[in-house]
Amino acid sequence: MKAVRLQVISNKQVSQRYWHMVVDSSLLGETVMPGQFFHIRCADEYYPFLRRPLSIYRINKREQTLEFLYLVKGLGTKRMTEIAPGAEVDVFGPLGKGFTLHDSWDTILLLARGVGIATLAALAQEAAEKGIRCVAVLSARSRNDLLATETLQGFGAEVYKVTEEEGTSDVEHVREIIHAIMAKNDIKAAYVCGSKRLSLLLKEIVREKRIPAEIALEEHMGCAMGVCFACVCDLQEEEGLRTVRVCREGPVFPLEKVVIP
Amino acid sequence: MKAVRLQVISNKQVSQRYWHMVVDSSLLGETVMPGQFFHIRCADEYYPFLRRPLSIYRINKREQTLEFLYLVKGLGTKRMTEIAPGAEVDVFGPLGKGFTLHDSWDTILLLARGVGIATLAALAQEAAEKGIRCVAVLSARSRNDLLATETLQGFGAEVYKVTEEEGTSDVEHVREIIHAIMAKNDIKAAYVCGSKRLSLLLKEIVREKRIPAEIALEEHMGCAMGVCFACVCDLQEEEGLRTVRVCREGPVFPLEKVVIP
Amino acid sequence: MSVTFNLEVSIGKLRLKNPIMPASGAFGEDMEEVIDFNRLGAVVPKSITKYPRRGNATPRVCETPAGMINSIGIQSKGLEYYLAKTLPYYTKYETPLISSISADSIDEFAEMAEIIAREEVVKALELNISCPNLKGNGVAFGMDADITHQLIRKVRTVTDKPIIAKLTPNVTRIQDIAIAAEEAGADGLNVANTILAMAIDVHTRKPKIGNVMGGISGPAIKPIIVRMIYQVHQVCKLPIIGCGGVMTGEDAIEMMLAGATAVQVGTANFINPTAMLDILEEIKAYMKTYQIQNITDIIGQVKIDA
Amino acid sequence: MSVTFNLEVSIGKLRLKNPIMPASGAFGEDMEEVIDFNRLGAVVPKSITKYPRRGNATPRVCETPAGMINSIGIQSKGLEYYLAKTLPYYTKYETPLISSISADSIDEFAEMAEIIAREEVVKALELNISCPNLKGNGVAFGMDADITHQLIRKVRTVTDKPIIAKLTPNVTRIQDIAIAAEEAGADGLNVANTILAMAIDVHTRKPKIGNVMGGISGPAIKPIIVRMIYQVHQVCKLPIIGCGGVMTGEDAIEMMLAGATAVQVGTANFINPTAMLDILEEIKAYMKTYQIQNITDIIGQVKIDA
Ligand SMILES: Cc1cc2nc3c(=O)[nH]c(=O)nc-3n(C[C@H](O)[C@H](O)[C@H](O)COP(=O)(O)OP(=O)(O)OC[C@H]3O[C@@H](n4cnc5c(N)ncnc54)[C@H](O)[C@@H]3O)c2cc1C
Ligand SMILES: Cc1cc2nc3c(=O)[nH]c(=O)nc-3n(C[C@H](O)[C@H](O)[C@H](O)COP(=O)(O)OP(=O)(O)OC[C@H]3O[C@@H](n4cnc5c(N)ncnc54)[C@H](O)[C@@H]3O)c2cc1C
Ligand SMILES: Cc1cc2nc3c(=O)[nH]c(=O)nc-3n(C[C@H](O)[C@H](O)[C@H](O)COP(=O)(O)O)c2cc1C
Ligand SMILES: Cc1cc2nc3c(=O)[nH]c(=O)nc-3n(C[C@H](O)[C@H](O)[C@H](O)COP(=O)(O)O)c2cc1C
Ligand code: FES
Ligand code: FES
Repeated sequence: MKAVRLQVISNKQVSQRYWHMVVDSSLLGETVMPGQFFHIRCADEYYPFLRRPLSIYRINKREQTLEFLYLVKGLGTKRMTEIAPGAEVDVFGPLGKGFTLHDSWDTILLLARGVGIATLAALAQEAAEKGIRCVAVLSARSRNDLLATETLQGFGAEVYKVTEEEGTSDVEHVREIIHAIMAKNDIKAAYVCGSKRLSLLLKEIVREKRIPAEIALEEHMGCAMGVCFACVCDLQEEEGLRTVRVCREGPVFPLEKVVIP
Repeated sequence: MKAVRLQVISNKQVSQRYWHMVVDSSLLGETVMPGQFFHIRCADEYYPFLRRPLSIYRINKREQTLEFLYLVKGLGTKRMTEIAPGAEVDVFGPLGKGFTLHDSWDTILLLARGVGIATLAALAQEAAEKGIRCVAVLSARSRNDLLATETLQGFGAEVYKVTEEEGTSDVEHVREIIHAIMAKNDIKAAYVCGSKRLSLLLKEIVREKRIPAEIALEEHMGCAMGVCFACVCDLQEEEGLRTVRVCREGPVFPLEKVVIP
Repeated sequence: MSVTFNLEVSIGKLRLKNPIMPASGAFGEDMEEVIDFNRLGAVVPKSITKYPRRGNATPRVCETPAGMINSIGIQSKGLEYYLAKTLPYYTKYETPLISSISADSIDEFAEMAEIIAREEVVKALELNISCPNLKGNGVAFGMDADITHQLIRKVRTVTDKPIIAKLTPNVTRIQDIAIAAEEAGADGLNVANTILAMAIDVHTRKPKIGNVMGGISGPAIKPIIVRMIYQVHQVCKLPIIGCGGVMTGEDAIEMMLAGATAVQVGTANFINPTAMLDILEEIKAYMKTYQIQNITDIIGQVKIDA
Repeated sequence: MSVTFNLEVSIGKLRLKNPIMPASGAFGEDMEEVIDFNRLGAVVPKSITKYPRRGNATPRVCETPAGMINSIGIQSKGLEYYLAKTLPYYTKYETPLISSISADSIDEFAEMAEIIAREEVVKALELNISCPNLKGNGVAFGMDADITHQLIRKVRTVTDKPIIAKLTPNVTRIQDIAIAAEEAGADGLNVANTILAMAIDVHTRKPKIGNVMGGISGPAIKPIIVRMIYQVHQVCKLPIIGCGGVMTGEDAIEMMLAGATAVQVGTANFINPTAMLDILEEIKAYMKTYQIQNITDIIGQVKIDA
């Protein structure tokens, strides 16, 4: 975890609302794990003032590059689109704890909504490297928002897509898809990111199926290094509720413990 | 007077501390006079927050361009250097009242210090167009800062240069130069910009010589359109002191009236 | 299906065709070249003092992160000039004029208010009670609830035209001052004037403002002002004019959600001379997006979880 | 010709090797990975409460122009944990530790101060009197000069270690509170905590902070804090720790010129994790440029024209 200025190799719009940035990470000198994130200074200004947390989307160890996939939402991400290739971007990280993935697992389920895909893509990549199969259910507003699926398919993942646009993204339909997937595959673990409704759904399903599951949470952050207590969430532990920091103890948590508000 | 976004044709460093910007003024649709200025938004941010006043340096009616010569001083002008050709710059103007120049005058004296040269250059240009000769005394910290003199020489002005670097810029030496100039030329009017000391000197000289003189003032500005009363200075009128707005009644004033603080 | 969007709001018996108006001191006749005053909800000229004043030493403004400090010192040509020149100038516009008054004592406020309110063109008075009370150790009138009450009460006796008290944010509990003004008979509250501030040039070691301290305005202070609007709206029924840091239509909407009935725009005019008209367009676009027919429907409508 | 630059400053009997320290709540053990705590003038952990507290609803922070609002709500593990874990952790550093204390009543302040001050590692106490007084309608202790006086006086009786009163800027006259703290026996003043603020999302119409209101920090408020430092320095002899919006060495110098003896850095750490060390280097560069041998020579040295 450190703040470094990395050179931007490319920064392109990949769909109507999403952009994709590749940075040269050769100066970073730290190992980055799927599920971890960077706290990014989107512009060298006082407004946007705070850094923005973005998950690592792809880790290319050989080429020494890192990739981010981001939704252009407000001021910060808008300014991020203005960073030209060749310029530097100030990133602070890698931060937080990544996903748990056991070499012995043969198939895992990824359930992502919207830009949650970015977070799970890095996991799909690692799974592919470890020879673990991925089945992914991706949910978004529109087909256009699902462009990232190609990356996942590139990693050999079997992908199911649901969208509002097509009227296929309601929870009951997703439940059916997951049940169908589980009937066909021996899913050893499941991961979710980007939707409260889908997280609750998955929580229910994995409780029944008795398989481990993890969730990558998002919370508004100040410091992203564990000192300000801005980014808390509650875990249901045996001794009762425990408040943890998403930036430090997370952003990945055991799904069954997270109190989804 | 209006705020418009004009396209930047070029924006280059011309000496160690000075930059030069050329903008396409075809969309401005207003006549610009030497001595007038524009209030420029140096960046589309909240910090730098205020616009910055910059005199018009050259007016090219045929090519429909305007030029600014600016000293990189603080945050605003620093950000201005970052505006790339092709981008737009938000300028508000033209503002204020320009210099008085009578067609019948055959020779005028310009006395400028530092970036005051930018303000008087436009006047030299107009004088050249009207067939009026200019003799200019330019003072600066260093030879490097005097690069703009070439423009003035381009307008046929006879230029005397003094600098701190060479130890030639003290008031007494400038006084000698001006006396020598006046001995050789029939100076009909004089103009000063950029230095309190030199303004006081010129005030003294023109009082003796009984020739008209004008001064272009600088004052910190808020609105630059006459409503906030940030930019005031005092004029000594027959009825007593009168407070005027540099942005509205000025920035050019009769030298003999201005109370130089 | 065409819907009309109604931007009308009222401050006491003063009806405004829309909630956007300039903040005193950041507006003047010279702006007629850049915007059409008839499109504004109201016009508010610079605060006027009884006698001419020269104002403070320069520099009178300086920039701060997302804001500026000013210390103009109510440079003014005095009441006589105001009656003879300033007010007549505005008769050519149909937009209601709100006269901002600054005075050195309660009696002077009342005296000026009486004279100014008599003018046909003046539709309401805004009392700049943030200025220092010369009879009270220079502390601003608006820093003290009792004095605020006395001042408004006195002015109330001399005119029936709507009285707006322009509060100072430099207080521990602005609610107390608001309640005092309400009880004394004000028709509206302006929340608020600038916050006292200072900046020092580390190279020259001099204050960046000739007068040492000044008032900070602009987006930097908007969150503080929004909080005050909300606090005042919770305890007081008077219509509030929000003022401080509004740059965009969303900023104006934010203040209205917090409880403002109308919004003044000051510093934004310096950055964008057509800011007030742009803000109006942005408010209309917002109303369209959210199908809000009457702008009054959003006043105080911030959603607080129980 | 080599000159040494002396950055030492004192707050009462507490000597600091340099004037830069973190602001409570924006610093913690986890920062050891990014900066060397031994290079700081002091360390100041998050304010501690007597009992564990869960803190406020999320979102707990939101961005504003050149600033941020936070409402963490003093999430705390309680005094027991603090004594058992937090304080011992810092014994490995030679940098003096200032304990920030938050409490619900004067008695609780005194009780906690007595216990904490006994710890060897604790070199001074910072009393966060900006938190609401549960026995006084939730108004902050530091909003009332009398209560401030009582509070400091009471704590003074339980410890000889330096007491720093962290003032709230949400007051009409901060000078009055400063004087009250001085008279009651404080050794230093922190000027100041955050300013109460609010922001509303115009699309959801909800406050951007779960707890509705929060405190604004960052460069946006620096001019207000600099003014308060100056005002307090004019009326009171106690050393002042300036706090609010410091991002750069120049900001720190500006506060010292206004009258601060030391400077705390909060929000800047979130933007630039090595901000405190960068600020120290910038201060050294400034001292070199202006040939200032002792940093104490610039305290209060703003030049005011007569
Ligand atoms: C651990 C983590 C990983 C993330 N990974 C990704 C990713 O890979 N791709 C991606 O597009 N988005 C990701 N997000 C969400 C991303 O941080 C927000 O979309 C982004 O901060 C919005 O900034 P903005 O300026 O565009 O929006 P604005 O709404 O203008 O932001 C205003 C403020 O709110 C905060 N904010 C708004 N939405 C969120 C959010 N969902 N989570 C946290 N803070 C928020 C911003 O950081 C900023 O402080 C992640 C969030 C977290 C916490
Ligand atoms: C009518 C007029 C014409 C000018 N013409 C030119 C020109 O042609 N070329 C040129 O280089 N400079 C000119 N100046 C000066 C120029 O405006 C300042 O150098 C510039 O504003 C500095 O901005 P900054 O952000 O770089 O400096 P900073 O010092 O960071 O500025 C901080 C604040 O102080 C104000 N300020 C600082 N110096 C001055 C100054 N001398 N006059 C007015 N405001 C100031 C800035 O506008 C800003 O608000 C002119 C000034 C005026 C009033
Ligand atoms: C240059 C300037 C002059 C001002 N003069 C006055 C004044 O004469 N009377 C007054 O009540 N407020 C005055 N104000 C305060 C504004 O009316 C307004 O309350 C403040 O600027 C906050 O709004 P803003 O952030 O939109 O500018 C002045 C503000 C500025 C910037
Ligand atoms: C996230 C956050 C948490 C804070 N928590 C505390 C606290 O527990 N106790 C305290 O006295 N001040 C607290 N503060 C206030 C800071 O110590 C400091 O006074 C304020 O942030 C202004 O300084 P800055 O602008 O440098 O951040 C907190 C500030 C922030 C941003
Ligand atoms: S963002 Fe500061 S603790 Fe997580
Ligand atoms: S800058 Fe506002 S009156 Fe001149």
